[in-house]
Amino acid sequence: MPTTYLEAIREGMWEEMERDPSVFLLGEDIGVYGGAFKVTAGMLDHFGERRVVDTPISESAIVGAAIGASLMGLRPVTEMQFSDFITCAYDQIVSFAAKCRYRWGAAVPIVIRAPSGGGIHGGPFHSQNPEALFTHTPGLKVVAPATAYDAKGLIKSAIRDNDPVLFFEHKALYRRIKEDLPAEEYTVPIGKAKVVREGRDLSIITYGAMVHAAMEAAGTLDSEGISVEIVDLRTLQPLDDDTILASVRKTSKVIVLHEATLSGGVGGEVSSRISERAFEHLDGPIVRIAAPDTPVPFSPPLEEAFLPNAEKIVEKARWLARY
Amino acid sequence: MPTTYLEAIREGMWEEMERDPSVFLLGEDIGVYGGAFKVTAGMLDHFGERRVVDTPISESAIVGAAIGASLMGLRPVTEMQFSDFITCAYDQIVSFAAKCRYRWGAAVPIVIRAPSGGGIHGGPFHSQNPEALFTHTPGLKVVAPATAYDAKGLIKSAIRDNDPVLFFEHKALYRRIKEDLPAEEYTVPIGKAKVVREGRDLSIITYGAMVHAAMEAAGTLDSEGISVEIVDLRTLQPLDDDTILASVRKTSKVIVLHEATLSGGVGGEVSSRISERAFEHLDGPIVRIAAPDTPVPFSPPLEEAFLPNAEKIVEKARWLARY
Amino acid sequence: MAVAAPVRLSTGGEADSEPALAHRFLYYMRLMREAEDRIERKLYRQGKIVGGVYVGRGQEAITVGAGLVAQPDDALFPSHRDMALFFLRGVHPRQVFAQYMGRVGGLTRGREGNMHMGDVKLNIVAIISAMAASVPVAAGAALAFKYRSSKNVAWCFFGDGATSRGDWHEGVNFAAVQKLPLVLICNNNQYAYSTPLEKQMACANVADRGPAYGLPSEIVDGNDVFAVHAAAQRAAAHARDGLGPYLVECKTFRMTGHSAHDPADYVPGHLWEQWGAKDPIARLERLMLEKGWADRSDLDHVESEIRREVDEAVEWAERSPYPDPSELTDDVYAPE
Amino acid sequence: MAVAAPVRLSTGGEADSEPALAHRFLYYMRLMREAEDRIERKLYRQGKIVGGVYVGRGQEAITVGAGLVAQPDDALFPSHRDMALFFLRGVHPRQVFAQYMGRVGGLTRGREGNMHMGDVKLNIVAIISAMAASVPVAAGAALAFKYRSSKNVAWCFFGDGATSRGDWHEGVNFAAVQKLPLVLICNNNQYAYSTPLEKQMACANVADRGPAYGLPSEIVDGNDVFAVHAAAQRAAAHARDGLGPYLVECKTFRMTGHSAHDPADYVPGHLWEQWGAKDPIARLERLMLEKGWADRSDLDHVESEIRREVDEAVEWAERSPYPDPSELTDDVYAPE
Ligand SMILES: Cc1ncc(C[n+]2csc(CCOP(=O)(O)OP(=O)(O)O)c2C)c(N)n1
Ligand SMILES: Cc1ncc(C[n+]2csc(CCOP(=O)(O)OP(=O)(O)O)c2C)c(N)n1
Ligand SMILES: [Mg+2]
Ligand SMILES: [Mg+2]
Repeated sequence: MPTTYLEAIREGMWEEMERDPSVFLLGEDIGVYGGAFKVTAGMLDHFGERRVVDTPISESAIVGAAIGASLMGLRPVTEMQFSDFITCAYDQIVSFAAKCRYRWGAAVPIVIRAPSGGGIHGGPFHSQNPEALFTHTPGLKVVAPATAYDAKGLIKSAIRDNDPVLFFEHKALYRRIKEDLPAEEYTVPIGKAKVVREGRDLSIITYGAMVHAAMEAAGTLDSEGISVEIVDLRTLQPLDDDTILASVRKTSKVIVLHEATLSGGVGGEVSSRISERAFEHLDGPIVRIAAPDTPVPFSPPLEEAFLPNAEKIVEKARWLARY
Repeated sequence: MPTTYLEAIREGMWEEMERDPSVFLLGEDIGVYGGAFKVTAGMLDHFGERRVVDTPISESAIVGAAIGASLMGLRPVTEMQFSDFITCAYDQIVSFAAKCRYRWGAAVPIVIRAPSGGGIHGGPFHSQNPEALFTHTPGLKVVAPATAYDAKGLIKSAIRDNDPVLFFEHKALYRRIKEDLPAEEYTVPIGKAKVVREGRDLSIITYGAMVHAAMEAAGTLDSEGISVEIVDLRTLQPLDDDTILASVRKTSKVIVLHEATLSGGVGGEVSSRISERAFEHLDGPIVRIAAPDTPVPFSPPLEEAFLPNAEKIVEKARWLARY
Repeated sequence: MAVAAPVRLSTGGEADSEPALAHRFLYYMRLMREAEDRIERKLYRQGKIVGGVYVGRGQEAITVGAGLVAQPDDALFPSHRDMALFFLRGVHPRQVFAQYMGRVGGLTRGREGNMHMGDVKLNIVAIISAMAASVPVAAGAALAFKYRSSKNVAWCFFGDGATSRGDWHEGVNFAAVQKLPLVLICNNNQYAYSTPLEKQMACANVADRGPAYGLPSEIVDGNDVFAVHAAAQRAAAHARDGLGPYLVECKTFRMTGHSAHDPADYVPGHLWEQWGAKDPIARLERLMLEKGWADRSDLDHVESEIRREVDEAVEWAERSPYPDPSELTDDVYAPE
Repeated sequence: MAVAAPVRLSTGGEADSEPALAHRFLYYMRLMREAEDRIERKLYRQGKIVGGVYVGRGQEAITVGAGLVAQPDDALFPSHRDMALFFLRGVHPRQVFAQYMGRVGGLTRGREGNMHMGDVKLNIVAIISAMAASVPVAAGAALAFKYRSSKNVAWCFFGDGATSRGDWHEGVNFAAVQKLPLVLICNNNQYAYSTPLEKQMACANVADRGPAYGLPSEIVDGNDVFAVHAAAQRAAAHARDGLGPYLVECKTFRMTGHSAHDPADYVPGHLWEQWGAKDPIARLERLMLEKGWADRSDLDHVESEIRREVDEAVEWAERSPYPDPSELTDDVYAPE
């Protein structure tokens, strides 16, 4: 039976909670209701109120309390109901959680789960991809899985990690993506990208839902004789420079792709690392594909125009391949 | 009599308040005390409590109240006591202020002044340069003046601007930088960079306090026969692509420099725009110089090692010039 | 007795006769109920609504009772369950349906959805999703009124759950310190999504929070539109007199799931019955019949008029075009 | 009567005899006063201190009175005016001076400055600058205690101004709902930087905020160390019994500028006199003399002993090296 992306996250948390009594959950409506997206469905029944804690509408308190509990040796996993509300907890994340280790040697092993991404007609506040709001803050790790396998393996690694980890899970993948997962236990390491498609002519470096758009585009391009390599970053901080640069050295042409808006996005960081360290290998401009610099619009035709998709990728890739 | 950078900001606000009765100030300890850095000194006496409003310790309420007042037609200028506390108002800025116009056509003409930057041994929470936390949010304008002239001209433009403007003023420049300002009124346009030094061999694209470090480095390099052009971005969102690209096309070699930490910084955005649009003109890798990815350390030897300076710039520039 | 012609624009505040007031209450409460029912129970299920749907079923007395106290120039900050505030200010149901369908005819031209709408000219400020973010913003609007020495008031509507947020605290505290003309209307419907009150706060009433800010607060039956109206008048008078903010807690119940996709299994069954019996519209109608302010046919007439108005509005909205993708990147910044 | 040998480590909570307690109070209050005086009035002016300096002059009774109630495994969340908490837990004055001088010998090895220090092994959590950010974090520590069914308590110290922040509200509310063992110690010194209380809050007392969270709160004379100690015992007992958080408001006055560079001209002159006369150390000493728990020479001896201890600690700190720049990028993340 294939496991959905959503179930994979639940399974990963479930296993870690069985394994380690210091792991517990904290968030709004995660108990009886099982979470706005039902990611934690059934966990209250199984683990009880002590380990599945429903909170008031207080994102800052949720993250703050997680920090405090972690400083006392627990491993809290928090849920933001939508990633869009993570900005309400921003100071606790970037000022408190991120800096404790450097400042006074204190570990803050917390996980912040943040359901993100568009394509569900959620409008400006239920569709954002806020990962780049966190990749400028040293001390944070930022993860964004694209597959059920990685979602499970990365949530487990995140829970075991000794630093604060932001876990951006893409809502549009929750029930759309599924695969058979190994029966035996596994984890996926934080900080390691993965070449999910080998190719010769150009590299698409991406993550999250856009991995699937890139795969679709690569299929089309393949039939046109353009061989595309796809790197799924999986972790956005710290970036896996080795995997990125190896792919660029191999193909010499790069598209950096994300669903989040263009300016100030993760793509800029990836692009600039490439131009800094693989300049001699480049046979064309580093192209970024991303959403335009606007809030996420609500109405379907606007949202469709807003989101990157296979078609838009194919078009740019053709141009770059010809370059 | 030369005017300091700090006085220039005060003068700019003062003039705008004289000119436009809808302009007023809002912040902690800005009244009787004149602000933690005395930027608003004397303004309470002159303009009265109605227009210089001391607030509780509530950054989110300060920005929120500014938004509300602006929606009713006023033009509030808020002060964050240190830019480090701007993260406490993050949701109001990126979710409320930034998106009103796009969502429902409402103008939010507010200014958020944020004293930022290191070099004063302020440690992790009194030294940060948080501008890149805001350049990923469409709808915000972000300004960071390097000179007294620009500080005055830009604060005036920010106050007149019909969108939310974040004004990052560098603490280390407050009293260190001064110049004679024109007697007559002037403004500096938001969105326009400035070539502050012409050169042939390489371009340093930078802003804020680092403009002065770049100038110092350029002097040294000049004596070695390396001619450096310096672009002061002045506005970080929206970026002035034309000025950036013109300089790159001219020199073919680029250093992007900022005091903020490297990863996820504004430099990545600038670098990737260059590699995307001026690839054919590049004769070497786009080099970024920035603080390393750590919190800002407190102790002087650590902070000195942390901050970019002329010496570090010279070294990289020599390497790039030889490339 | 004939129904007074539906007055779309509230003239606010003036001393209406009780029967006339009752008719206005009824009109707006029924219009809200009918519009929301149509959205939640029909159009949503037909797949004609874009995105999520939050309704104020059972809470109409709060929106209308307080809303009708507001002066035309007062600033309104509706919550996500206050649709009638838009009608009171003259927004046409057409625009509301178009909003929910993502059409150009909606108040946000398709940029935003459902109750996330506002109108600059009507002084209605659109909420953002983050609960309670409007509270400091409403305080700022109130500051602007004080700044200009106008007698206007900012009206901020929110739920019980929103009071847990830091923004609620900061906004109320700031307004209290500055004695700003801010009226705080809490719909305490005893749930925030699936979270019952006792998991939201450890005090018995939202009104118990007033003293923490030195501000007067009172509790009213939120299903009694006259009671809400009277409390709102006290609140507005206090605020207009320069005495600072005033908190009205309206006890009510959310007679739906959190949103259209939520069956609300977590709500104990007897609560539906208990609160269903207290429906504010049925209650108002009973009162009107009892007092002889209306007879059954008057009430039926209001209902059928509103139904026709809504039918027409839905049709209009369905004909409203979707926004053109060429508009996608407009209006992020002011035109140069 | 001989002075009891200074006991560095608080054993906490046990029923000390009043005279013995008085001696312990005195020792820690004097040590804090002397260390802070040395920093603010001497080393800072000599340019030997790196960064800003915030002291708790006049507030020592709060830190020590409450701090001595804490059990060794309780978690402490000091504010920026609670230096004695570190001494109570066994941090050596040497480490504190080294901290202020940016040396490796400081608790943060030069990464952080002044009171921004903590110690994982001693369960003292370092504040961040943002006022009140520690409140939800302390609630989380309390949650961990409840989670483990331990009888420990989290002690959160903060000023009057900090209570305006959203984090204060969210943290207290969360702790109250969850009935967490959290003791909230407010030093109400009537100013936040230059901002007097009436511009910070519209209620008369910070304790007036307790009912908003359904939690007991009391007001004590913050310059009476015995009164603070007794209130803290009530608070801790309440929290340890699983009854939830408890708020103690200690009325006091900040007998300095906000920081060493602030002349505090905004404070009306008579307040200095009025509160100077209530100095908690002088008051404790008077009591000890009156009660015959000590004579003048005992007190002088404490003072001179502490002065010697501080002299030595300063010397040690000055010999402590600065951190090596090669350490700059260490410890951002856990070692692999
Ligand atoms: C900061 C924030 N966190 C979470 C949510 C998700 N959410 C939307 S409405 C809601 C419940 C609101 O409850 P309440 O304030 O009582 O209003 P009600 O829906 O009951 O009218 C939640 C948790 C949100 N909108 N904002
Ligand atoms: C969020 C935030 N805003 C502003 C500041 C700057 N600041 C530092 S201490 C202080 C005053 C704090 O007052 P209070 O909480 O009463 O503590 P006290 O200093 O009086 O002990 C301010 C405004 C800060 N540290 N944090
Ligand atoms: Mg509710
Ligand atoms: Mg204070």
